[in-house]
Amino acid sequence: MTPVASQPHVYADLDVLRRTWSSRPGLLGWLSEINHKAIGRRYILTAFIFLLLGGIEALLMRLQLAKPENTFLAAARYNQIFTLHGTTMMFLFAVPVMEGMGIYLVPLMVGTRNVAFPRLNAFGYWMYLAGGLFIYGCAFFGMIPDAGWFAYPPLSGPQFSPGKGVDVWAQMITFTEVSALCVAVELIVTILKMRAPGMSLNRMPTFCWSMLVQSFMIIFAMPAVMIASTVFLLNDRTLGTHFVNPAEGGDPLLYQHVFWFFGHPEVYIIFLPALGIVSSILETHTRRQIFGYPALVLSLVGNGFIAFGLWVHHMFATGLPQIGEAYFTAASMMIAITSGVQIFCWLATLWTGRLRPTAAVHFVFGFIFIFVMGGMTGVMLASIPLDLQTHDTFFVVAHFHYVLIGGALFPLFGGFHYWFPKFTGRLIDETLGKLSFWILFVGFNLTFFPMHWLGIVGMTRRVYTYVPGLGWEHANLLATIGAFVILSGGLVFIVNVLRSRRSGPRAGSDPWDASTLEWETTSPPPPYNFPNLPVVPTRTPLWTPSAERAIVTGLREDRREILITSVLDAQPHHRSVQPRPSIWPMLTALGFSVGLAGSIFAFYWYYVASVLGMVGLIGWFWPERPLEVKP
Amino acid sequence: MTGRRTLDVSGLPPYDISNQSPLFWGQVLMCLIEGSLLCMLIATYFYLRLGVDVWPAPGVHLPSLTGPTVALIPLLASCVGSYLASEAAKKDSRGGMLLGLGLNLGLAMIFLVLRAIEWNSLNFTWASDAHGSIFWTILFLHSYDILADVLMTAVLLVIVASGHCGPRQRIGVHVDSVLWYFLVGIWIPLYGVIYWAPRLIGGSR
Amino acid sequence: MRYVAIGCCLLTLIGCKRERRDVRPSPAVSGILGDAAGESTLRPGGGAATQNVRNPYEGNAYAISEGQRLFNWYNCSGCHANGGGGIGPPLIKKDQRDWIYGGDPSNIFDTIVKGRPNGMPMWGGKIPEYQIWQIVTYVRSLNNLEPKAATPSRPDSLEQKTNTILYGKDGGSQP
Amino acid sequence: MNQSMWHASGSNAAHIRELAIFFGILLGVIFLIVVGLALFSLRRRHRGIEQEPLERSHQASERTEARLRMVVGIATAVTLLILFGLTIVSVSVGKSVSASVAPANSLLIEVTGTQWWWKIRYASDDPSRILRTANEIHIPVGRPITIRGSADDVIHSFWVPSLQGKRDLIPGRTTLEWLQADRPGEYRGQCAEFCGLQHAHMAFWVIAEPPAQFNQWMEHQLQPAVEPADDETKQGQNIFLNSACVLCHAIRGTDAGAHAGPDLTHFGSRKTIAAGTLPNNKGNLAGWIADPQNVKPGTHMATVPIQPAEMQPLIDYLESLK
Repeated sequence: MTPVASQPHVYADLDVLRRTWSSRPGLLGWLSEINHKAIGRRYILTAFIFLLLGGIEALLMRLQLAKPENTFLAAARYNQIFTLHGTTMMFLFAVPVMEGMGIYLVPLMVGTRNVAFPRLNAFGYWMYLAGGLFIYGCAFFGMIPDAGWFAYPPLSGPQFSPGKGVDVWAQMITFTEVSALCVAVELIVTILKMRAPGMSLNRMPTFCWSMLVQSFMIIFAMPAVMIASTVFLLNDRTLGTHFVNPAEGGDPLLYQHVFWFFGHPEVYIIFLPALGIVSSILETHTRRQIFGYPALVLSLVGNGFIAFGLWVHHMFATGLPQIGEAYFTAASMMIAITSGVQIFCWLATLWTGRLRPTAAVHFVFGFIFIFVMGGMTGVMLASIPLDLQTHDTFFVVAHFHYVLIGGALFPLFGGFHYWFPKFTGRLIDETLGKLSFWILFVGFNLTFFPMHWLGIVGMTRRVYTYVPGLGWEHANLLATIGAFVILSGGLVFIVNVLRSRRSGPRAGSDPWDASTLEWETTSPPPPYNFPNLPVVPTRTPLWTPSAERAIVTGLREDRREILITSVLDAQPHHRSVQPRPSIWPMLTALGFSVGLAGSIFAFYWYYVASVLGMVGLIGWFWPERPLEVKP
Repeated sequence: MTGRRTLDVSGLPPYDISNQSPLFWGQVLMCLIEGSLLCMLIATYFYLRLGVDVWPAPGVHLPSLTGPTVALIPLLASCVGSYLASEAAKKDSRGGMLLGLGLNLGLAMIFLVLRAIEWNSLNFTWASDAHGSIFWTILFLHSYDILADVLMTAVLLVIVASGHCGPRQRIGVHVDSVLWYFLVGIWIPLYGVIYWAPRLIGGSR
Repeated sequence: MRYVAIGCCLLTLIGCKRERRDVRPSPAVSGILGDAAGESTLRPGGGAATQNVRNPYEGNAYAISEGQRLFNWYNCSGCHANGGGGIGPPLIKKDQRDWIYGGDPSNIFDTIVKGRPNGMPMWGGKIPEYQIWQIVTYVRSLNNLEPKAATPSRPDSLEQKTNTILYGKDGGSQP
Repeated sequence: MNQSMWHASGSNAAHIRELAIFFGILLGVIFLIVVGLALFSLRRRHRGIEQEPLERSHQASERTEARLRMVVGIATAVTLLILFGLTIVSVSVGKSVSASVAPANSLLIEVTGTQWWWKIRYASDDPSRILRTANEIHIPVGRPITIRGSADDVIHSFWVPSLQGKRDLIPGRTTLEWLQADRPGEYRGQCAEFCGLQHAHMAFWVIAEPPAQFNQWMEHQLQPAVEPADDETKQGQNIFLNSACVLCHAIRGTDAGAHAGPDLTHFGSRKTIAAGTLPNNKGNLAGWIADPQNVKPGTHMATVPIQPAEMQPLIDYLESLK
């Protein structure tokens, strides 16, 4: 794809460009890495390690529940494990992995050289890593949270959760939320201000749209959880405040309101990027422009808004006023419309496209099957009478695993098979890919479909065991078997990835004949992404004849210069110089981490955090000579 | 592939100190985050207030009005300083930036001193009851933000004074002023809530 | 490097000590009192015999919260309020010299088991021994004689409204 | 032994069950249609949609697009209508089962959740007719019951699937719901909100009886505990009164009057011990008293040092409290 340099003064001098944008060598260079592709890769890999940990925890739980009155795990241990499982999957896997995809792909898709704030990006990753290490490190010291992943007070309060476990949990939230907010700011500014010339908002790939909406949701949702976990819970536990203490004018329900005001959007924060992934895969593999682009984008935005209006459906059983409940039922049902529109658009695309049945497409079909079923049970849960019966039972467990695994994990795996050539430069083995899909699909339904029934026949969630004779034995055993099928499917996937990375056939820059910009550059992309930034004439640039496509010249190659464009129609506005790699983001994150970790023991550690963080920031922003590589 | 049509951007300015620069957008988003945080706290304040008949509980002295009200004056005035600084940054006048930053810093200091005095006059802590908790949380968070921004301004002042005032520093000054406007602006509703709400909707004492 | 390793081990020990939840009475807590209720080898006034007895729950967060629950269940709060004192003397001492019969775990244990003149009943043989130790741990935690990291900032239960100002003052340093 | 919304035995549960079936069938059909369409799209040719050579234009002909727009539009409209209908149905059922319409003549029972058992209190204007018991609720068939719920320590959730949906019990608040059994039976309930170590073993029984039988039970329960008949049980009573038991438990008619633990006045008449953990018989009772932490790890029931010789009289006495 790189233009032949017939007129050297027009086209980029690749050696200089490479020298300008490449990272420092060695360990120091690794620690001060700020390239969005490297950071994105780190996010994805770290998240996958946590996925494995969460999966192991899930298997342990299934083993315990395989038969009634099982003694494989003690009550205390089981509570710790399901708390860790939920926390890991929500905060340490699902959100970060989607952010990783965004960080890696968005700059490529909008045709720029890096994210808007590379150092903030690095900082965000280090905070996320620190948070993960923090909670799992404390586990070795016996400080394991055991109040569930939403830690309702008073159970999680100072009196009923002695020890430090819940404090660790609450502070770990702070780590991951800081990182999530950093990424959100990154992506919003990258998407709004750094799109390639000509890529007006209505020419933006749906994946970028989904990341944009998701980032805005993060910005409005995450502060809420920080308030719930840090201000309410942690301060109540360590400083003796009374936000959720009924004896002193507080209210346990306050915590639930604030937490779910975050907690429900959280689901869509995980799920919107997946929708973007599905659209990308379908557009490429049906070889037609996705049907109903405006409808898709509008329903994405609609999802974003509605998601903030229905948190109360997590609290129907607390007995709130009738009228409010009616409203929240209606709102919860409304979300089905925006989701429905997207499904319809994809179906239309499928009907009129020429489908290439790759592994990625298999995962998309799995997504449609599982997610639609999850949506149906979701509609049931939106109805208050049904919710009062199924709330806090395994029916709900089944529902949100259908929505989250079906709605997020399957598209994610599809996305892996789809972008694998871009990530690694090699094609992934289709046969193994399809095999892993079928095993995962069967295993998933084997595990979670019986749980619907378990909920209906009265099995409550979060029980470490159950008495025999209630007719729960068979379904539980089935689910446990299914869990191991899922495990084997995961193993096949891992093997496939490792094998293909080493020995897969070379993929060109565009193995799929895809439509979006990330396929224009070589795979894996060079540190500067594009020799010349592209100019975007249509919504599917790579499907427009290259004669009609122009490229950008005149950006200096001897320093990290990028092009800033206008928000709506991406007119070039000015050039801007990006900072060099720096160790300071890592050091700043380290300082904050030490302070925050200490803060669960004594308040003054917050001051330590502030001072260390301030020092770090000063080093971070201290003026430096802009990099000038002599040609 | 040779002779592709090209779009030459070498004519565009190499930097831009205005609301078009990415850093400005980043700062605005940071303010948005902080804003939604504080709005959530205001909501919490009223939620807790609805839970009781008398707010704050009998025996708790209402937070005094005069101190905070007086403190508003230097706070609002300090915005002039940041305004001067950002204008100077756009015009690239080093003297102007020093003046503006200095003015802002001085007034902000006065404000912080007044707040410190106020803290010691309160007869309840965050551990007294729910009112104390939310009151102190709002007060502490805002003071913390102010303090952080004051430190940042001081650092900028040092940097500019030490002779670096390239584009990046000047954008920094501009963006810093944006953050300051936000912190001052958000304090007005917070002030209204934590000092006037107990008097207006505090219930019969 | 070696020191780091050693440090980690120490931390682990401390952490585990604080976090351990032995729900069943540990063998360490039986046998000071004879099984037959009442007659104890302890002498009034925390005699020498108890000096070698150490609190098995020292610094254990779970024991502290259990002790707090029992403090209300067994109605210690009836006389001692929530440590502020009422009919009985306050258990939150302004000054550690105010302990009438000594503030060591063995002394407090002794006081609960044998009772004291002027109203403190004899609980030995009524309250099981391990629970007495849990109450001892809680009472000491009220005076910050237990590690801060193991002590909750305040109780959450409805039936008692504690003097939270006092907790707050020594709980969190003034922001 | 059933604990399932499927075996609905009360009017409310029955309504909810019908609603569930309605939702289930309707949504199931929609699910099949959607998935069917997805799979059907794998066929190369579709009637009314001509397959253009997409490789060049990468989009369908304007005619096809228009057709699709219409279909998708209609589908969305239909979705909207269905959801609207579902909302109406669900809200109307919701009104009929909600606490706000608890019938006037209903019997008021106060349920207090505490780690990890249930305090039951039959309210009455006449103080002498207020009844405290635990973990077992007897109700008259055909009469509406109002449950007024609260909690002592953490949040619990009161749930008898066969009779009514769940309602959280929240410290510092009281929540209401009403239920009614239409046929006699024993219905199992369980705490539905995670409440700590023994959340799994926090069950209870609702026993619906014909009104006559219920009144008889009520009268009996209002009596103080039976006096020990033989000296075996007499000895057991002494053991009870002189050990740690009395610190937590009450037996009306004796000096035992503490309410930290369940009221044992008519302990012998209950189905289960330890909140539905074990069937109530002498063997289980002995095991429970000797080592509660073995039966229910973390339970607040104290491990009381009881001499082996004392155990038999003690359990004889307790089981004699019919």
